[in-house]
Amino acid sequence: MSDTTIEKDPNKPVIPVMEREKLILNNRSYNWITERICGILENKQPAIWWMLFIPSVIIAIVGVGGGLFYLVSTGVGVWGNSNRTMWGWPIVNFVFWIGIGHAGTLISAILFLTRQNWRTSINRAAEAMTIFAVVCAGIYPMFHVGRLWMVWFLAPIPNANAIWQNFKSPLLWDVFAVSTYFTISLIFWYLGMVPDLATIRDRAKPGIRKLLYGIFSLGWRGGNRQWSHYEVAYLLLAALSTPLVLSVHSVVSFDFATSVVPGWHTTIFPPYFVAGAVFGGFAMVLTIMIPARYIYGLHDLITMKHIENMAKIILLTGTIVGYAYLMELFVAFYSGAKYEGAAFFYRIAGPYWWAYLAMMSCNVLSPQLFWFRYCRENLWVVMGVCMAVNAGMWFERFVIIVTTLPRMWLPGDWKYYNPSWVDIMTYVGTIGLFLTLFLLFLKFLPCINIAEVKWTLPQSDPHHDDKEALDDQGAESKASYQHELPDTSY
Amino acid sequence: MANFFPRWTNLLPLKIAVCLIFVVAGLTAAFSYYATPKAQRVGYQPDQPIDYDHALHVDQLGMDCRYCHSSVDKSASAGVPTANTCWNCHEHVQKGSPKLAPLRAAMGVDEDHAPIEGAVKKPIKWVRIHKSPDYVYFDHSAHVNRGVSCQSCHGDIHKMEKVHHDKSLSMAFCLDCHRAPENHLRPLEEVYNLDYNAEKYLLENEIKNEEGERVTTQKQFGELLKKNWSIHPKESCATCHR
Amino acid sequence: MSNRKNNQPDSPVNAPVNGGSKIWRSLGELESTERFQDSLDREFIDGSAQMETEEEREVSRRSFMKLMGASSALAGMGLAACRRPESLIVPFTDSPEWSVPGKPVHFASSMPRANGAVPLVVTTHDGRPTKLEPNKLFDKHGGTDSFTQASVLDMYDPARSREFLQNGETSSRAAFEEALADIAKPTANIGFVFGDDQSPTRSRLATELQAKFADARFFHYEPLSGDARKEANAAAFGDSADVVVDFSRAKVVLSLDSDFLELDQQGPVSGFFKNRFIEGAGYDKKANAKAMNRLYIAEGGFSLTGGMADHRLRIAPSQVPAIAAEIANQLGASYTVKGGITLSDTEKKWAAECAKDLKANAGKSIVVAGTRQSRELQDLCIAINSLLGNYGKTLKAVNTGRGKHGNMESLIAALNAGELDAVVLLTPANPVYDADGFADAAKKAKVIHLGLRADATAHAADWHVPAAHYLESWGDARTSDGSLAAVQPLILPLYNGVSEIDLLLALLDGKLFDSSKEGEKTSVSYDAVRKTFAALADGSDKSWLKFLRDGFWKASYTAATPLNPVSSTSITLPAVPSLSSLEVVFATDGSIYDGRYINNAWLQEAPDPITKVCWDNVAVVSPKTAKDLGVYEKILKLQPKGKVYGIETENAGVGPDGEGKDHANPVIKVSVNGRELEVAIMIGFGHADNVISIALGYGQGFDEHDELKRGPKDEKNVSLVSVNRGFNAYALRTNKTPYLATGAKAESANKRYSIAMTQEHHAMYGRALAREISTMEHDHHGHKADFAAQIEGVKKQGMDSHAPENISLYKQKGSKTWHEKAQADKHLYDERQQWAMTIDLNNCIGCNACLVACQAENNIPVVGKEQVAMGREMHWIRMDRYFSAAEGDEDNPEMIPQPVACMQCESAPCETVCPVNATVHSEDGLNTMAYNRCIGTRYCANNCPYKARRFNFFDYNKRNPLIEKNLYKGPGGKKAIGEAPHLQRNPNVTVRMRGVMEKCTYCVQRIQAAKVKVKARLKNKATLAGGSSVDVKIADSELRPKLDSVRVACQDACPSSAITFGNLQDGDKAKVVRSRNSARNYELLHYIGTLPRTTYLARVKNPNPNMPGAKGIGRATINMH
Amino acid sequence: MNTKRVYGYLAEFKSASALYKAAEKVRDAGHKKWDCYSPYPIHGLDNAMGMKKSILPYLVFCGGTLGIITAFTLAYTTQVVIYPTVVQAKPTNIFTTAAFFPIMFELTILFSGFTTLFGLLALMGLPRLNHPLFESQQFARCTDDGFFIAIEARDPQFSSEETKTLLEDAGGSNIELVEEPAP
Repeated sequence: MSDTTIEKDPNKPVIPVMEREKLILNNRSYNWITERICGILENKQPAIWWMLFIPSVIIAIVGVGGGLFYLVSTGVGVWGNSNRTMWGWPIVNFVFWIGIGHAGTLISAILFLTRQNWRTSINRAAEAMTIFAVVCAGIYPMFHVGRLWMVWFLAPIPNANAIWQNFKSPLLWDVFAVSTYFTISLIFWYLGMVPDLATIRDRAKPGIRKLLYGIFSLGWRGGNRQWSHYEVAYLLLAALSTPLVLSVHSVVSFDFATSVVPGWHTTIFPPYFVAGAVFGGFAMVLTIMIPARYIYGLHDLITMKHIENMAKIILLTGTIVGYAYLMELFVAFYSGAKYEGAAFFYRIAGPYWWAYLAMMSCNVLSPQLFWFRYCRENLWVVMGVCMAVNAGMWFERFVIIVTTLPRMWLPGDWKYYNPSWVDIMTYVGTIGLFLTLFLLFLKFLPCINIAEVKWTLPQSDPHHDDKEALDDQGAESKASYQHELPDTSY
Repeated sequence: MANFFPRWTNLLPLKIAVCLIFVVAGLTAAFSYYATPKAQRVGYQPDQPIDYDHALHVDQLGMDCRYCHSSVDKSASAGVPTANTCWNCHEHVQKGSPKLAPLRAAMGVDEDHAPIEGAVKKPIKWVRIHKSPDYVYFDHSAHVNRGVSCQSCHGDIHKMEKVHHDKSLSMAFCLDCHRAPENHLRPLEEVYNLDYNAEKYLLENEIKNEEGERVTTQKQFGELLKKNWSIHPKESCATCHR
Repeated sequence: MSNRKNNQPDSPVNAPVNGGSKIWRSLGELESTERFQDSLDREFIDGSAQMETEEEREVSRRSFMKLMGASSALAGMGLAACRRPESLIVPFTDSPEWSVPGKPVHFASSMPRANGAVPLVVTTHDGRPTKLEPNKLFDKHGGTDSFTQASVLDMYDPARSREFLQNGETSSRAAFEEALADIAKPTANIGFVFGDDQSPTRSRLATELQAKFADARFFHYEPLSGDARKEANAAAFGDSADVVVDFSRAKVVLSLDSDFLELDQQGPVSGFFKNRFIEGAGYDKKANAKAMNRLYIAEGGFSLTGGMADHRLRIAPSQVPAIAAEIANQLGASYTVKGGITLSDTEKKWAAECAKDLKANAGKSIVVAGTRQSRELQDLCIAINSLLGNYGKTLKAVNTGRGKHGNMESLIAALNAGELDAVVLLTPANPVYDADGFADAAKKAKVIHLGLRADATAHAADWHVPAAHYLESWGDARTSDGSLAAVQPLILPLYNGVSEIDLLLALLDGKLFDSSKEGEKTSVSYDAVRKTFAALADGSDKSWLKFLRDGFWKASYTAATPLNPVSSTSITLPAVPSLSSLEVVFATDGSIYDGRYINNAWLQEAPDPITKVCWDNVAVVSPKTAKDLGVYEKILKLQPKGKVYGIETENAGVGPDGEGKDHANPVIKVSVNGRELEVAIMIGFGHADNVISIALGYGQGFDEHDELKRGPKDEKNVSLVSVNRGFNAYALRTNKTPYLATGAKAESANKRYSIAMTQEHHAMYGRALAREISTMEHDHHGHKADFAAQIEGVKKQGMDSHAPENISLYKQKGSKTWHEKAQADKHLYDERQQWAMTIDLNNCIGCNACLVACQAENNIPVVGKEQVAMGREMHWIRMDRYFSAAEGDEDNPEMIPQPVACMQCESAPCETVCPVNATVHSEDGLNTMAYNRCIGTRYCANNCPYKARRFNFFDYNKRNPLIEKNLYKGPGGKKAIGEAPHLQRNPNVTVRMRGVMEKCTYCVQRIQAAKVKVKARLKNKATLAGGSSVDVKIADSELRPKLDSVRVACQDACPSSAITFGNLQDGDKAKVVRSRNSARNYELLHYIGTLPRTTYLARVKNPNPNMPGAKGIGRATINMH
Repeated sequence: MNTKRVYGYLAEFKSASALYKAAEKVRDAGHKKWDCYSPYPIHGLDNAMGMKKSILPYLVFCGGTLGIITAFTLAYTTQVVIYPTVVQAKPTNIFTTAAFFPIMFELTILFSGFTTLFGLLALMGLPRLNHPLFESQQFARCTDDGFFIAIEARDPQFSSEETKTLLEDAGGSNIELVEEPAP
C-alpha cells in the first residue's frame, strides 16, 4: 500500500490553526518507516561500523578478558587499592556504568507513563544501552572481591554450614537491586522488541535469519487480541520499572550513605545519585544516538525535537546535581563537624582538587549552555556537552570514593592513591565491551521501535479518515490519541 | 507462502521449558546432596597399617578411651597412642602376631621381641579419618569435660571393628548441638561409657529436677545438667574460627 | 634421615619443680643402658620418619616438624582445601617428656644482650619455638623490645649461615676441625673477640683459655658499645666497672643525649615507667601529679626517650657537654668550656632550672649520658651524679668482672703489629663491615668467625663457622643487674650450627661438638654451663632445676668502690655545626640496631619509631637545614599550609616527596672524614639544625635491581631481606669518630630514592586524637584549668567538647546505651566475660615491641617495601605518632605515639556492612573475623573509622613478597611454602590466604584457651565432691577465667606496661576496669558512637613550671575543639 | 494427495480507519472467533471489537505480593529465627525489619516482572511459531503496513458466503480463504 497523502478539496474553507510540530517529519508512510529501520540491519553495514567494531572488540578482549584473567590469577593487588583506599577505580567505574544504565529504562518507563510520545524514537536504543551498561557495571563488584570463587556466599541458598547472608548489609541490597534491575530491564527491552522482530521475520527470506528472528518473535501475529494484552503488560512493566530505576541508584547510594565515612554519610545521596544517573544516562544516549542518527540517516525519526528535549532534561538534572554538590558543602560547613568539614575541604583543596574541578565544570557548568536554544540545536555543542557530562559523571564518582578514603579520620593513615595499569586497562576494556555490544545491537536488532513509531503517525488514528471532511491541518496532524491523553509534550 | 515453522514446533517451547525445570531441579537436588560433608565424609573407612579392632579392645576387653587417646580431656587434640602405649600390653600379648609387624618395627624388635641392633624405629603411620578443616579449632577437652561424649561426634566407635567416619561433622552438625546441647549432655562419669543409654541410666538412678519431679528422658536430663553446669554453648564465629 | 638426640631442655616452666620428670631422668641416667640411650636419642627422629607429601617434606627442612603427634598441629599451614587428601597421623614411638599433643610447652630461657640479658619465657609448639614473652617471674613490670620479640624469626631465617666457609668458599666441618687443630697450638697467639654481653661460662672458659694459650689476648667489640663510657667508668670505679641505673628510685631524670628507654638502655626501664603512672601502676590510687617522675633531655634528633621527655632541649650532640657543664657549674662544680656553643639565655635558664630541680631531688635523681658520647660528657655525667650523691642510691657502680679486655682499636693495632697469629671472632658484630680498618688488619692473621649470617666478615674470614642461635644452644648470661640468666636450647640447631661455648670448648679440648652426630651426650656446653652455675650458685640438682625452670638465679654484681672521680675541669668542644661544617651523627637504628638484624624481615618492615620509614634508613635533618642545603625550596611545615583557590589555609596536601607509591626523597651527598656517601634525606621535626643523623647498619649489599644502581656489590653478604636496603653509614665512620663526626659537607645529588613509610602525615590537624594534659596549671585566654580540671576535661577535648552525646537507635546489652527494654538474646551476651583493653599514652613510648609481638603471635605476613609504600602493610597494630608544636615554635614539637589496632567497637560499623556475615560480634564483646567466610568485598575496611583492618591483596604467605615483582607474577611467582619461617607459625591462628580481610582479634586464641581451661573446673569440682557429677552445680562466676589471667601478645611484650587487658565482668578487681574508670580514659573518635572496647588514657606531661616554655608543654590537644 | 483445512477468511483494509469501521461491522454481525491484525496497536479497537479488559494486572498483583512475602520470610527467618547475629549492636528481633525493606522492595518488583512476562505469554498463547495465517502471502505485510481482518471457520456464524460478503461490505479488499495443510 502506497503513501497515504491527503489530497485537499479547494472549495473547503480553511480554518487557520497553528501548525503543530510533528514527531516524524515529511509525512512518512508506514512502509517507509519499516524500510528505513529494517534497512539498517538488512543491508550491509557501512564501513564506519566496521571501523568502530573491530577496535572495540579487540579492546574488550584485551582489557576485560586479559585484565580480569590477570586479576583473578594473581590477586586484587594488581589493582591500585590499598589498606587505606580499599575501594578505588573498580567501584568508581561500577557506579559510573550503573549510572549510565539508568537513562534507558527511565526514558522508556517514565516517559511512557507521562505519555511523552517523542520517546518512541529513542527508547529502544536507550534500553539497549541500559542493558549493556549494567553488564559492564556488573563486572566490577563481582571481580572486585578478594575471593571470586567464594562469591556464591552472597546467594541465600541453604548450605551445610547453616550460615546465611547479612540482610542488613547495603552491599547485599545492592546485589539484589542490580540483578533485579538487569532482569526487569531485559524483559522490558525484549517484550518491546517482539513485534519488530516479527516485522523483520516477515521480511526475511527463509533461512537462518528467518529461523532466528522467527524464534525470538515467538510467532507474533499482530492480532488485536494480542495487542490489547501486550499494551497492558507494557504499561505494567513501565509502572514497575519507574520505582525500580529510582530504587536501584538509591540503593547504590546506600553503599555510601549508610556508612560512617565523612563525606559519604549524608541523607542527600539517594536523590542526588538518581538525578546524577539520569543526567549521565541521557548524556550517554545522546552521545551514541547522534552519530547513529547521522550514520543511518534517521533524521526524520530522531528529530531536533528529540535532541532538544533531551538537552533540556540534561540541563534540569545537571542543575539538580549542582545543587546537591553545593548543599553537601553547606551541610558540611553548617554541621560544625570537623571531620565532615575536612572531608569536603580535601575534596576541593586536597591532593585531588583537579578531580573536583573537573567534576564541577563538566557537570554543573557545561550543561548551563543548554539555556540557549542555539546550543541545544547545534549538534556539535550538544555532542561536546554530552562528552563533558560523561567525563564529569566519572569524576563525580572518583571524587566521592577516591578523594574521601585517603583522607578519612586519622591523619596517621592518610596515603595517596594511584590506580594501577590494570585498573586503567580494565576500564578502557569495559568501554570497548560496551561499544561492541551496542554495535552488535545496531547490526542485528531494530534500533528504533518500529511499531510505536508507526503509532505516532497521524494516519495511525482510526478516525483519521473521518476528519478529512473538515480540512484542519492542525487537527489532522494531531492524532486522536493525542486529543485524549494529557498533553505534556511541551 | 507456507509456514516456515512446521506445526510440531508449537509445542516445542513448552516441552523445552518442562525439561529445563526437571533438569535444574535434578541438578540442585544432586548437588545439595553430594556436595555436603555428609555425603563426602560419612562412611570413609580407610585401611590402617594395623587393622586395630575397637570392638575387641573397647567392647570386649572394656578398655577406656583415655588409655590410648590420653590427651582427650587435657588438650584440644585427643591424641593417637604412641607405639609404646600399644607395647605396654603387646610386649606380652599376641607375641609375634603377623598383624603387629608394624608395631614391632616401631619398637625396633624382632618376632620374639629381642631388640634389633641399630634398628631405626619406624613409627606407625595411621590414616586419619576424622579431620576438621584447618580453620576450625575444635577442642576435645572442652567437650568431654562438659559432659559431651565421644559418641556424639564419633558414633558407636566401640562397635566398630574397623573405624569409619560416622557423623557428618559439618558446621550445621556442630551448630545443632551447640543450639540444643540438652540432647547430648550426660553425666561426666558416663562420657566415656559408650553403652550409655539415658533412659536406662535414669531408671537406675533416680534424678529429680528443681520442681522435684523425676527426670526420665534425655531431653529433661540434658536440660537439668545444662542448668546445673551453666552450659551456654556459643554460636559466634570466634568459638571455632580464629 | 640421620638419627639425633633429644635436646629438649631439662624442665619447663609449667612443670612442678620437683616433678616426676626428675626421677624419670635420673632413673635413666642411673641405668644408662644402651636401650635407654636409644630411646632417649632416637625417639625424635623416629617420630619424624619421612615426610608424606612433597609439600610437607618442604615444610620441614628438619625432622622435628614431624614431632607433632597431634592432628591439630598442622593447622595454620594454610587455609583448607575443600576435598581432603588422605593424610596420616604419625605418633611418636615413645612420647617425649612434657609433650601433650596440641598443647604448647613453655620454657624459660633468655636472650644475651650487650645491655644485660633479657629473661624470657619461650612458647614451643611440638618442638618449634614460636613466641617469646618476658619472664614476669624475673621482673613483674618488665617487657621486651622489638629486637627480642623478633629474634625468634632470626632462628628460622632461611638465609642463615649453614655452611662452614673457608675464605668465603664452602668447606666442611671436618676440614675446619683439622684447621682448628693446627691453629689452636698452645704456643699460638690467639686473639678472642667477644661481644659486650656477659656470659659467666664464657668468662670462666676465657680464664681456662688464658691458661692453655699463654699468649691469648681478649678483646670485646660491638660497634655501638661506646668505649668512652667504659673508660670513664673504669677511671671512676676501677677496671671492668659498670654503672647500673635504677630508675624506680628516681624522681628526676636528666638524659644527656641518651635514648635510655629504647636503644641506649643502661638499666632496667620498668622502674622508670612505674613512676609514670599517676594513678599508680594498678590504677588503684587517686591521680596525683606528685607521684610522677620528671624527665629532662638534651639531644639532637628525636629519640623515643625524647618523645617521653617533659622538657626537651634541641641541641647538636657535639654541644651537649656545654649544657652538662653549665648544669655541673650550677651544682657547684667549676667547668670551663673552650670553643663550641655559647649558650643562649634560654639554654642557660634551661640548665639552671634543671640543675635546681636535680639539686632539690639529690639522691633521688639520675643523670645519664649517651653511651657513645664523648669522654668529657661521661666524666661530666659521673661528676654531676656524684655531686648529687646519686651513687649507691639510684645508681649502682658494679664490678662486672669482665676483666680488662682490649677494644677494636687495640685489636687492629695488635693485628697490624703482627702480634696475633689468629683471631677468633665471637662477637655478634660484623667487623669487616662495621669496624673501620679491621678488614685490612685482619689479613695479617688467621681469622675464625662464628656468626649467624654469612655476612661480610664471614666471607672475608679464613674460616666461618655457622653459629647456633641462642634458642638452639646452651649458655648463660648476666642480666643488667648481674643476675644469672639461663640460655636453654628449645630445639636442636636447625642448620647444625655451633654455639659460642661449643667453639671455645673445642679450642680447649680440640674436639668440636657435633649436635647431629649419634651416640654423643646431649651437649658439651650443657655440662660447661652447669659447671659454671655450680661454681657461682650451688651445685645441687635442686637449684640447677630451679635455675632452669625459672630461667634466672637472683644474684648481683659486687659493688665497685668509687675511686675519687678526678677529671679535667676544662672541656674543649668542637665548633658549633654550621652549614659549611655540618655534624654527622651515626645513630643507632630503631629497626636493625647496629645492622645485625638486617636479615630479620619483621624488624625491617616494622617502621622506624621516629621516621616511620620501613626497609631503609635515611639521613634526618631539621627542616631549616634541609632548606639551607637547597634540597627543598621552602621549609617543610609540620602542618603544611596550602593555597586553596588563592586563600592560604592549613592543608594536608601531598608534600614535595610525594605520597604513597610515588614517595621518593631527595638524595644528598655527605662527605666527612674524607669519605663520601650518597644518602636519601628526610625532614626530622625537632631535629637540631646543621646536624645530619644517619642510622647505621644498612647498605650491606646490592644486586642489579638496586634503585640507585649501586649493585651488584657484596651480593653474597646479604639475603632477600637485606639486599638493596638503605645506605651504609659505617662507610663514613672511623674509630676516632664512633658517634659523631664534625666538619661534614653535604650537597644535593640531584637524585631521588623511593621511601616506604607507614605514616606520611605527622600532625593531628586539629583533631584531638592522642590527647595530652599537663600537671601544670593551664591558662588559655584567662580560662584557668589546674591539673584536676584538666584531667576532668580529657573526655571533652576536641569534637567531644561540643558534639552532643551520640544516641543509638539500637541498644545492645552491655553497651552503655543498653536498657532492659531492648531484648537481646542470652546467647548474644556473655555474663562471664566481656573483654576490653586500655592503652595508656602516658607510658606508651611508641617502640615497636607490641607491633612485632603481634606479628609473631598472629602469623602476620611481611609484604615488602613496595607494598608498604602502597599502603598495604599488614601490621595489625598501626603505630601512629604525631608531632605537635606548642604555639609559636614549630622547631620544638612534642612527639606523641598512638598505637591503633582494632577497637572491638561495641557498635562496630564494619559489621553491619559485611554482606556475608564474615565479621560479627561475639557474645563476649569481640568483633570477630571469620577468615574462611570472608569473600573480600573490603567494605568493612572502608567503614572502619580507625582503618584497623588489613587486606591480603596477594598471597603474601605463599608467594615470597621479597623477590623482585614476585607478587605480580601470579601463578608464575615463586612459592614460599615450606621456607623455614613457616615453622615459626602459631598453629592456633589461621594463616590467612589471599583475598581475605584480617585484623586484631584481641588474641582470641588466647582467650579461647583460657575459656577451655576453666571448663575443666566442672570436672575438678565433681571429682572433689565425689558422688555423681549430676548434683554438682557450677555458677557462671566459677566459669570465669582467673582475674587478669588472659594476657594478649602486645600487652605481654609492652616494656612500659602501657597496655592493660581484661574482663569487664570482673568489676573493680580487674585492672582494666580500674583504668577505664580513670578520668584520663577516653574513646578515640568518641563522637561517632562506635563505643570502642579499646580506649586510651591521655598522656600527662609533668613540666617544671619555671622552665622556659613550660606553658606550652602537654598542650598538644587541650585547646582543640 | 493433501487435503487442506480451512482456517477462515482474511480480508485487507486500506487504513486503520477502514479497519476500525469494518471491525464494528463484524462485531455487530455477532462474530466471536475473529481478529483484527495491524502493524501497531490501534486505539479503541478493543471496543470496536467488543473485547473485555485484560486480566494481567491481577496476576501481576499476586506475583508482587508473593515477592514481598518471600523476601520478608527469607530475611526474617535467616536473620532472626535461624541464626541471629549481632552486627553493629543492632537488635536480632522484629525491630530489625527496617533493614529488610530494600530487599523486600526489589523482590516485589522482580516477581511482578516475571509474572508479567510469563502471564503475558500465556494470555497471548505465545510462543506459537506455526499458525495457519502464516500460510497467506499477503498476511506477511501485516507487520509492515497491512491491516487485516480474519474470521475463523470455527466461528459459529461462519459460512463461506455470508462471511465473504460481510467482509466485502465492510470494505475489505483481496479477500482470501486461508487454508492450511491437514496434519
